[in-house]
Amino acid sequence: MLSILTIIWALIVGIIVLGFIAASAMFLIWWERKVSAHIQSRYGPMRVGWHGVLQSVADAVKLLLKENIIPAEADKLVWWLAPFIAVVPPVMAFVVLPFGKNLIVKDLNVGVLYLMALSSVSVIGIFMAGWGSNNKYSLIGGMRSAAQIISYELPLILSMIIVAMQAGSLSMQKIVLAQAGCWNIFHPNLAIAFFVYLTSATAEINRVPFDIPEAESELVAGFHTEYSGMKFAMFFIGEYTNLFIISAIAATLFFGGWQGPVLPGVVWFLIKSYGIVFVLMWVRWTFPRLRVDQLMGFAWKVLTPISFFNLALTGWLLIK
Amino acid sequence: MAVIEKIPCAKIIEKVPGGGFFLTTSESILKWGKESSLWPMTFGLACCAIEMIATGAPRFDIDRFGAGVFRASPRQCDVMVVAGTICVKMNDCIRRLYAQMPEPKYVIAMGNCAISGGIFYYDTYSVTKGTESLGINVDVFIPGCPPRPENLLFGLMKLQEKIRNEKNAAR
Amino acid sequence: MKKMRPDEISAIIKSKFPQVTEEAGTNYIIVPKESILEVSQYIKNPPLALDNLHCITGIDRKEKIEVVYTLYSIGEHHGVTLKVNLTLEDLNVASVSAIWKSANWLEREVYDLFGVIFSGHPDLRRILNPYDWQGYPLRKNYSNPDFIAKPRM
Amino acid sequence: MDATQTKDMYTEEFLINMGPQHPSTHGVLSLELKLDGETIRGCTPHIGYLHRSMEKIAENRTFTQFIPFTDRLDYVASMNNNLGYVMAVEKLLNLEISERAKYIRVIIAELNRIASHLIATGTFAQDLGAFATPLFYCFREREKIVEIFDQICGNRLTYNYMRIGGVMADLSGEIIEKIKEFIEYMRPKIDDYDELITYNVIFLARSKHIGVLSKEMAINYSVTGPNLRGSGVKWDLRKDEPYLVYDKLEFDVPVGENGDAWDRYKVRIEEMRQSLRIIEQAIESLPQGDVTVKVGRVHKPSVSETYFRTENPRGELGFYIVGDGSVYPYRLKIRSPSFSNLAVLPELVKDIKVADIVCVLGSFDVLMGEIDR
Repeated sequence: MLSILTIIWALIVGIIVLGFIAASAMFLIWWERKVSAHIQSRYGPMRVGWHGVLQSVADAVKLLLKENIIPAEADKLVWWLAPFIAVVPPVMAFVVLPFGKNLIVKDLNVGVLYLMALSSVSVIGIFMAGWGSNNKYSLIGGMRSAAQIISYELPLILSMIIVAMQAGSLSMQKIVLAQAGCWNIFHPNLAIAFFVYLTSATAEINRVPFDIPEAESELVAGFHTEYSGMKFAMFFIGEYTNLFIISAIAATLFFGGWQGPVLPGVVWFLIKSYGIVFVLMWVRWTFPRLRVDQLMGFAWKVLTPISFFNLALTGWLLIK
Repeated sequence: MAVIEKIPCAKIIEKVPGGGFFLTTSESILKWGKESSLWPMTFGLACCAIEMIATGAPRFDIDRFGAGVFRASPRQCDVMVVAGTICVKMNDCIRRLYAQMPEPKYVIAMGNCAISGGIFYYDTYSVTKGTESLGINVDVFIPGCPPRPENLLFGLMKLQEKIRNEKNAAR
Repeated sequence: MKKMRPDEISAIIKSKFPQVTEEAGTNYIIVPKESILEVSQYIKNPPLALDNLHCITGIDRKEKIEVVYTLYSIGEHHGVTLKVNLTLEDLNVASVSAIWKSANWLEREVYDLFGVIFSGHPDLRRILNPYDWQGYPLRKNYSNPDFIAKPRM
Repeated sequence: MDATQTKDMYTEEFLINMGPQHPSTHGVLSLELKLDGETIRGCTPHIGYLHRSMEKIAENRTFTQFIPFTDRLDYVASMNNNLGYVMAVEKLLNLEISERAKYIRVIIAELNRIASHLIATGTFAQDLGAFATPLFYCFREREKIVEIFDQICGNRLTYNYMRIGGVMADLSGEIIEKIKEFIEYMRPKIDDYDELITYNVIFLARSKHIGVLSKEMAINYSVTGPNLRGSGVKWDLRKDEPYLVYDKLEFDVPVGENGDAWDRYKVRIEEMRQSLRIIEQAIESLPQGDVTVKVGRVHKPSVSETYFRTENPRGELGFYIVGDGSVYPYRLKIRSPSFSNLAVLPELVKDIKVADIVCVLGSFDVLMGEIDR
């Protein structure tokens, strides 16, 4: 009896999470188009729904209808699997995101470690897409992506470790609760960690100024050059879910998660997350792109040393 | 490709009471999606390309109609705007780009050159006389040399109208 | 430095190379096709310092093809025009692309449109027309089935 | 194949075709790149995908009938093309135009130069990955100029405004007010670009010391215009061989220091400022009078040849016209600046990264319309 209830409960949670992911990704796509349009002194989508809110729905419907072209020379299995592998890790990351005091799918006691592990998986999807397409642009895109994500993994993980050290736990809820008095961002060493985190996370999800894997002006569309229809849409959904995930993690680790006065926790959590998403969008529509060697140099010569230094500093501050 | 074919088990649903209504509703939703999200290809041939960019730029803003996502890869486009003079050397390239686009796909011939060769019709040895002479069916012709951005927007709306009125067998 | 007039320049070139002549009524210098290389070599360097090969043009005069070199000097602010006359039977002329790099593409263009062969050119292929194009379009006697002549009034 | 080979593993270079349909080839240029990983080992440009045989058409059109075709050469600076062509024909015909027409031509040509440089700036930033925002800002400003042109001659892109013997229509007081407004509007915008693009850290990192074109190489390849000035050669036809009334107007010729992509870009930004100065002065000293001299509809030059060049936004545009005494030109050769500017590209992109070729190409601001003609 209990086990049936558990399964039903798990299903309900799963559907809610998946629904949230779809809604969030569509909202973010629409929002990005609106934000970019207003930055560029345009309006953006206006015709479908109020100020074009249904634009992403229309796009999704259209992409569903599109023919699914499989290149003749493609490595079929790899080509087929790639979008799924790209979209699954961000979905899995929702397991440990604390939306509210009790609003968490499962508060794993190794939550942060789990997130670190997941962030390395999506690169496999991108690389598979680049390889499987049998297209030179895709291949370059995939290679760039692999190199980039592996380089930025290190500062990303180091900056997350600093938070775990401060909180004394790897559990996401405990980290949130540890920030009850003072958000992490107000500690100088953690503020540095936040900037390192945000920079490397931007690189992890291939956004400007680190969007070299899909660099439109160089590689046409990078690793997803050959993808059409729903498969392309899956990369898109994965990308925007990732965008939400890294913002949500930032909100949790550095901005006190769901904590805040008056409003319920989930609202605070969403406000903080979408606030960081907005900053990332702002950056995207302002900056040019770095070159591949500069990008790697930045990771290894700037971010990684800073992170190590920061790690030592935090350790010293904690045992002082 | 008919929109209705995309709905699974259409034949069975039609027989169920109320199924016909369901089918028409879902068909109109699918058509709505198709017409409100026409992504053009980043593909400028000549002068008209500048006007095409100007249509995407702040004053005219083609993105209002959901058609502002200029994709560089033909795999992700819905509409090919042939913007400019087609030259003999470019023929094969245009045919290939058209073939690379996934169905359902549409073509807008923007400007006189893309319609018939326009100003370059006479006395030239290297200009193809229009998009149709390449064997590509054009959905909307927009005359002008170059057409003003308003014309391109009007052409886009005409294309949307065409999609709306599409009979099932048409495409 | 005083800007040199075209007639002064042609006087200098003529005094150095007796084989060159001047086109009647103009200051265009007609160079025999055998000596284009040495004339070019000379005028590229000071005192004339014509370091900028601006343009190479072909003109189909029906019985002959003229190749016109338009040259300017960035430092000295003067210019000169050289002409080489080629008969239709022998459309060979030495390439000056080793002296002025800009000649590379300009000569390819003249080859493409007129069929003038520049011997010694590093990469003499068609440039504007497809590589398998037949004929030389800017010749006056060029014909093409796709060519529709505009009705003249 | 010069590849590093060991016993069981070997690497080889691979060919990649950039274009003719590629977002950053500015039209239909095709580049055949030989890549070693991300590094370019060789580059062969293939042009001619927009070869419309303008020169053949010219032989079958009267001198006036050919003016609209010049619009379609360098289609973002149509007015300057018109100007270059009609001035070449006027030189062939020994025609002197009125003083007012000269001033109007200067004003219009400089406005179009700003419009053209705006597109160059925007697309360059776009090529470096600043997606759409700088490009759309530039188009927003350009739209103001296009509006003025629209009011003058009734078209947004292909103007056909300059005529043999003057210009098509006089500038009314209303238009002059609009131009003055535009100058006031444009000045702060250029400073905005400096903040958004020019001194952006990433932009500097991407474009400094990339594609360095030395003085000697630039002259030897007959590179002209802002690209030549970016290499530090102070050469501007408007100053060095003044035509129209440029000798009566005061302006500076900006030059770069290193000849890299950033310098070429910076020269364009400075030239926009100078153009604004020129327009301001020209409007102040605009004389009264007719804008056209009385000439017939058809022109019959004597048997003669002429070469005339003007300073276009992209470099020196030359027209070589041969008249044979009839109303048609016997031969008309267009010496387009981008053609020579592009020829130098393979020299500059050896051993740099794929991302940089886009940067170098963008900084040269080539336009296929006038390369292929």
